[in-house]
Amino acid sequence: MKYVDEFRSETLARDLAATIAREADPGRSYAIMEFCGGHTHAIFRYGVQDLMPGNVSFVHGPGCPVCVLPIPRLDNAIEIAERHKAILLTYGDMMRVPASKRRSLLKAKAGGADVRMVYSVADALKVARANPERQVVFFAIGFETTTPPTAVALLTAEREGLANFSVFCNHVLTPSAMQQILDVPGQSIAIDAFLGPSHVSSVIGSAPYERFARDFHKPVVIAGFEPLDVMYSALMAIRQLNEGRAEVENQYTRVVTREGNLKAQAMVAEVFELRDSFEWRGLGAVPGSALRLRERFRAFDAETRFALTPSTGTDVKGCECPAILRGQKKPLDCKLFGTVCTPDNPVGSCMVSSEGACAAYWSYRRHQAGEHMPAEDEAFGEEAVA
Amino acid sequence: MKYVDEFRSETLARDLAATIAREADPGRSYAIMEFCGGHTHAIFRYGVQDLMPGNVSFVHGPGCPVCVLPIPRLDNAIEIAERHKAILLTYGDMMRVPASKRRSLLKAKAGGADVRMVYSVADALKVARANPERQVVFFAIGFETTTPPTAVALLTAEREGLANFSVFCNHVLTPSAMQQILDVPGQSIAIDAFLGPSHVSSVIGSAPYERFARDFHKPVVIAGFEPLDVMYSALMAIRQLNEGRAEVENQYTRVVTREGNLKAQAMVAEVFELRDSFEWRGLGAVPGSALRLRERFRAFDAETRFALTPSTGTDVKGCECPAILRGQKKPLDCKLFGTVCTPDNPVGSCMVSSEGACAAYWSYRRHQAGEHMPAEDEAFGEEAVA
Amino acid sequence: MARRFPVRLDIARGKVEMTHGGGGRAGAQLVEEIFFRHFGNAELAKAADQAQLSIAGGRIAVSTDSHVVSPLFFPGGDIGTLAVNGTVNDVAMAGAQPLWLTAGFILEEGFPLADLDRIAASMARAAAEAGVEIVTGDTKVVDRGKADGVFITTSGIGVIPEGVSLGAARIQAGDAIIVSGSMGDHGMAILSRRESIDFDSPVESDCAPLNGLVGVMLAVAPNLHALRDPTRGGLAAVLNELAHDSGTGMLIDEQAIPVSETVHAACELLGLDPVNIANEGKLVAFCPAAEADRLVAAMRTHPRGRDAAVIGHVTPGQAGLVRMRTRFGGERVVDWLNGEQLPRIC
Amino acid sequence: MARRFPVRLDIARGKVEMTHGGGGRAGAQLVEEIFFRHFGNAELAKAADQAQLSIAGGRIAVSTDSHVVSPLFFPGGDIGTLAVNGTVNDVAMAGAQPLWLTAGFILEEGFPLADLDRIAASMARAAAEAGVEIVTGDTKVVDRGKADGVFITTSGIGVIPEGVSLGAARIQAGDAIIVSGSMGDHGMAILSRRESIDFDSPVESDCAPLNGLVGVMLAVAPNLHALRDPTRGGLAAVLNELAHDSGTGMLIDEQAIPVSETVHAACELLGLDPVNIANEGKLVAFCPAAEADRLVAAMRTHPRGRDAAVIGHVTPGQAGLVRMRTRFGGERVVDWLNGEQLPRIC
Amino acid sequence: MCLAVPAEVVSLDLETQTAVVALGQVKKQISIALLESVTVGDFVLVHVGFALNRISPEEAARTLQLMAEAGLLGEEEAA
Amino acid sequence: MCLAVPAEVVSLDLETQTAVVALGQVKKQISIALLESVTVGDFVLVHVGFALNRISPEEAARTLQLMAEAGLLGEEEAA
Ligand code: SF4
Ligand code: SF4
Ligand SMILES: [Mg+2]
Ligand SMILES: [Mg+2]
Ligand SMILES: [Mg+2]
Ligand SMILES: [Mg+2]
Ligand SMILES: [Mg+2]
Ligand SMILES: [Mg+2]
Ligand SMILES: [Mg+2]
Ligand SMILES: [Mg+2]
Ligand SMILES: [Mg+2]
Ligand SMILES: [Mg+2]
Repeated sequence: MKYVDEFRSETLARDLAATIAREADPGRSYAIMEFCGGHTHAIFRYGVQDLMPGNVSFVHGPGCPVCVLPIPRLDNAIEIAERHKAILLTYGDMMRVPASKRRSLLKAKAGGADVRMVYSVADALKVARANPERQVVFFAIGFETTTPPTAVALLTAEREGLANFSVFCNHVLTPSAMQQILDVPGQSIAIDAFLGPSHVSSVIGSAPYERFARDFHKPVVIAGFEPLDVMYSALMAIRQLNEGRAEVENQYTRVVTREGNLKAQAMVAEVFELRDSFEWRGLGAVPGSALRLRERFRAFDAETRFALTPSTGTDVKGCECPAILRGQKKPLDCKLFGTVCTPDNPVGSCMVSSEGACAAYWSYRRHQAGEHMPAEDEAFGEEAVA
Repeated sequence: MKYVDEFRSETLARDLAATIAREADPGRSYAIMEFCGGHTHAIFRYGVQDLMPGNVSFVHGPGCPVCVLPIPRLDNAIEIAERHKAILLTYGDMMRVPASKRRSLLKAKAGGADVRMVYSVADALKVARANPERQVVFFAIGFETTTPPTAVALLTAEREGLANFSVFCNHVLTPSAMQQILDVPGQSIAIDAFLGPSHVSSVIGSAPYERFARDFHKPVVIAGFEPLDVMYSALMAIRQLNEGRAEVENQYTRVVTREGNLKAQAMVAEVFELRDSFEWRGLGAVPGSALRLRERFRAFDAETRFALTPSTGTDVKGCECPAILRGQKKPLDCKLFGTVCTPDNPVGSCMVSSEGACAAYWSYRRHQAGEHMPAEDEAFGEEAVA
Repeated sequence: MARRFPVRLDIARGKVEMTHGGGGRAGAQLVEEIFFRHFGNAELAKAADQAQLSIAGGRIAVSTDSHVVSPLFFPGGDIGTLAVNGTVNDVAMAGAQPLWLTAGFILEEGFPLADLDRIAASMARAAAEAGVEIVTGDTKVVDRGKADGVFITTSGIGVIPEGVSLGAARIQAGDAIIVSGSMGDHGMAILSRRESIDFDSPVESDCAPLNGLVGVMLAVAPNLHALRDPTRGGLAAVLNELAHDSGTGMLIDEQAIPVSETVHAACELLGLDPVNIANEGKLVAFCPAAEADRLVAAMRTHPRGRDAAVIGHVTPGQAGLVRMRTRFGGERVVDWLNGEQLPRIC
Repeated sequence: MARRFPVRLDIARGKVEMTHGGGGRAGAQLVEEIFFRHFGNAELAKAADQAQLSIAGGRIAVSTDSHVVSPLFFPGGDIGTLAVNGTVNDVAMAGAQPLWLTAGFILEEGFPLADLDRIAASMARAAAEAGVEIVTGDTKVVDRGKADGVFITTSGIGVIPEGVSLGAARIQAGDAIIVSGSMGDHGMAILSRRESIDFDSPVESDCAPLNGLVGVMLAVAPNLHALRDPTRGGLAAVLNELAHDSGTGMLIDEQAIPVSETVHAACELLGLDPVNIANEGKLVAFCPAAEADRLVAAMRTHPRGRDAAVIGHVTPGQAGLVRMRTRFGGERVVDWLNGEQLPRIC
Repeated sequence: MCLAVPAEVVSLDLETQTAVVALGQVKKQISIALLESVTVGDFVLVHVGFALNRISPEEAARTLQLMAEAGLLGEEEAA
Repeated sequence: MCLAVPAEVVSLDLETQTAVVALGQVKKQISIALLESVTVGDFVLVHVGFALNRISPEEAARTLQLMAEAGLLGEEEAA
């Protein structure tokens, strides 16, 4: 497949690995945060870490849209399906994310709620057209990549007067999250450089990351999602660090420009506006970090259409997702990893999506866990979960 | 079981059979029409005909509520379920009755319509209460026995304000049917005497039949439903005929009085009024032979609630139900009996309910059919049915 | 080695989820912690694609039944007991000793694990009583609204003793027709719990394994001609099938058919006939008339045959026709039940 | 004698009705005019409670699978072909020659008889290809909304040749891991027809019987250690199960796993991995490394094994862990598929 | 359809106009809305879940008596 | 979630703002509402059923070239 296979060449990977090993200064270490879950997935899926010298490590960032959605929002989504009996449509990964009281959309569905997976928000519109007598709600999540399709869907719904359709909007913004990670007052950050989002940047462009490179003096390399992209971007970051530079560089030039997709940006701006603040799992309340529907689309806003109960659900005690999402801990630092928390019974959101650091560790790297894994005869009851 | 077992005594049956054989005049025959399907069923179920002398025969009358409902009414019931998407509730026997174009409620159900059997109209109210968002229609059929329960249900629905409940009323009256059978201008009637309805009479009393005995000079014996009741009533009719009497006699005094159940009659009168005319399968349009809801209950009348399409469906050519229901033919006189028409694939309504003459013949007496039954190698395609 | 399932299934409060059917770890856990736990035997525990079993040469009987009974739990049993006995009995009706069962489960998303656990326990008990092992199985999950709680398909294998040969083809005019006990208990127990019919009564399903009784019968009447369990469609269906398949007629005596007072009363209430009502722990036997009394006497020594009785005989001519001398002294045809009156009793 | 069913089933236009499941004449007619007609064999035609079969003594393999695939008809097959091959293959994975199948049908009221007829025809064709007979069965009908068209549970019985003994317990470090052909075709064919995913592609299910191929394999490698068909959960699930059950580790080479270009592309589109996608006409074999080349060569002579390849080997230690050397040169764990992504593919 | 069975009233709930009736050990709840009065121990004729009428024990006995007498005539004949 | 794949546009329906894209022999209908312009033969990045952007063949070639050059340094090392 064009633009796929050639970016997965084993030969080139071996050569690049040697180059990186040669250029990485053995006298220091390189902690490179891949902001996006997509990068996390590629790193694990292809075993990229294996090809890196010991002093170059990837730190998994908060860029997994499934991982960062806080429990109260998920509780509200369940409420829309259960109490308001709407058809709730969402992208697949959301189904298993733990909500309050060990609930999830999957469990709500098993209990009789009409929750369905869709591949695209375009399918959500189809469901709404096919069920005019039902309330159909699209549970919109994601960064700047999934936001433009939601904007298109809302503009379409408005044009068609699709009165039974609404959106429960949880779209969030990557720059605000990056800001939050870097701007920890009184703490020095253990991250040396960032791999910037690839697909997000294809929409918003590389310009929004320039201030981070400048203000926090951290190199940012906009990196493609294929494993060679990741390796080469890591090399670019290492070179910047070696040279004392801190710039935004764009490795993913085949898709990303400095200004991004202006048409998509315009549609997003037409439909959405900034929220004052939004709660992120792991990062807490982040000012200006999320979008909501503009007044003009109020009729399609599930948050106004349904009376939603404020939820006070919090993460399970012991779950290290917050620290992991900030890059401060690794999955293996969590005592619940692989014991009470597995992809079949995720305790935290990071154990759900293959872009979540814990799930990626579980699926692809858990043999490195060693004594962290429970022995055959240890008993793990549910009481371990608060 | 009290009032059951003692009316099924084999010893007494044998004795009564001997008495009838002795009293029946060998010089004549006795054609006794059992008006009610309940009697038809008892006669076949217990083999009562076997115990009668050759010159005493039972002629099966129109008293099967399932059998007499004309196709257009059934088409409308299907329309309520299919086009108006109501929950249609009905007594079990109705499910297989043939409507136009070889449809039936059972086939409508298989096609996705929400048609459900109920044991009692009281269950229909329960369904209506449990499904407030759906239209719930009770497909009311039957003679004066099932009418009072429908009246109770409508009074209850009115009291409760059960707005989603309605009744598709097809209640019919036995005396009008009897009138129709007797009053065939220019034809002499081959029926010597009637066994009058038992349970109908328990509601309306025996008085309504007095004018038939008088005007048409035919003995009427109100007969219980157990086989001994039928035998003894036949004896009473034979005695009347032997003695040249034509009276209403009441064999079923343990339940039936001359005036009937006055409370039930009052409730029926409160809820229903006479229709000018009603179509019967077999008998055609019979004036004053059916009931409809009074103006006060208009809100609960499915005929006004739903726009129903007049249907022109007619009986299948070759089906002798009309003549059978008038007592002019026997099931074995029908060429379709047992060939294209069986209880699994009924062509006419008489092949459906166990109270229908054809079904009773099929289930209990078809070994007498002899050469009427199709041979193993005859082919019967659907083309035989119009 | 790491445990595959660190967190135990929450059987008390859990529900079947689509995850349990996707071919992943969750499904393996469900199977292990519910089915293996209850059915536990060496062959099953191998968790292989199939059971591998040793068998002596000869003739075997193989049968299958899908069970879709509603409600799932009823007086005298549940879908689990039914699924085991329904197949054990079909194997036993060949005169075979049932040895092994397989079980295929179709689960509806949302089905309570506690109910599934209870059903599996019932199956284990029923299998133990019948002396069979559940040696292999399969589990699927379908979306809510695409099934009705749980459907269970069982298949059974049994070994037919040397010299035993039962079947419709061996039925001949003059044979005595014997039933092992009262008719209609199972079907009536189910009906008593149906939403639109429900009544109170002490009637319980007769659901039970019949292989023990069959063993007793073969011991005294190795020349038995045919056995059939009158399940769906009741006695009437079985007699009609066998009359048709054997090309004989049959005449039975209503008075001789054992029916409990309660089933009789419930039949009156519902307008049904006990000969049309299903049984799950009864059989109908055909044997030479001369052996009938000895056979009935032997059957009565077994708990499942205490009310055994000769109810009629096979007639020449009128092939395929089943007649009954009524309790009232008349005669009538005994037909299959018409229509759909009694769905989902098994 | 009167014909039992004077009016033929209207297969072209008819639908399944509750009547077909009530134990009456209508159900007998459905079974006779659809199932007997297609499956026709002497044993089935007896319409008995069970099949009675002659068998030589020795070891037999018994398996069962319930089939709930959605959609019922898919590129390369339908639920009927799947129901036959799914069980034939599980029997064949014991090295057994499958002889007999049973089939339990659960039909949803309203299901078109024409579709049922088409499915029965598929089953008959698949059974003929596999050389098995469908010797007994069962049919139930449930109300509309209580099933999803049709579910089919098949059970199979096969005879294991003298000296053949396959199973997880025989897998040992050093064994070669072989697959018989490309991975993921069946699951991807199903997914391509799923309402919320649908894409166009030439990918067809590989649904096919494997007993012929197994025969070829046993002829050259009677010392084969284990066979398993990578169905639900795909290659990853099978390797994880067997690694766990045999207490070994496994290491496979991504590059060596045969995957068609189209399945590869579809996986990219959907974010799936071919090792997690179901197959219905492929097997995974474990044999001593020394025999691997000879075995693969023999497999390639059979149409179902043309793309056979060694994909890895069994390792000592790291019991239960399956690792993969990625095409990219790294290494990763190969886990079961997490979650519910691919329900109802079989 | 026209099925009606005699059953004994074993308990009454005048509030809801319902009764529990028994046929042997089979008990079923029915409506008594169509009856003027009914007491526990009465036998009623039950049709589609409603009591249509009470059954008179005296009349039942009288009918059985009449039938027996008529039968006697036949019995002689048969003898 | 963040899955996006490069696919070639094989047909366009400007009326409905949709295109059929191909990954090898796999074809899927997607929305092109987010793109200013697109022509048959373009490669686009497909995400949740929408084309997010076009892929520049020149830039892709350049990136591969850069990577190859960087790899050469390593290859020498490894050699
Ligand atoms: S392993 Fe589970 S509990 Fe621990 S941090 Fe990850 S998601 Fe949270
Ligand atoms: S046998 Fe059938 S077609 Fe003939 S009269 Fe009776 S119902 Fe009509
Ligand atoms: Mg069976
Ligand atoms: Mg059975
Ligand atoms: Mg049976
Ligand atoms: Mg299986
Ligand atoms: Mg359900
Ligand atoms: Mg299997
Ligand atoms: Mg299988
Ligand atoms: Mg298998
Ligand atoms: Mg069966
Ligand atoms: Mg359905």
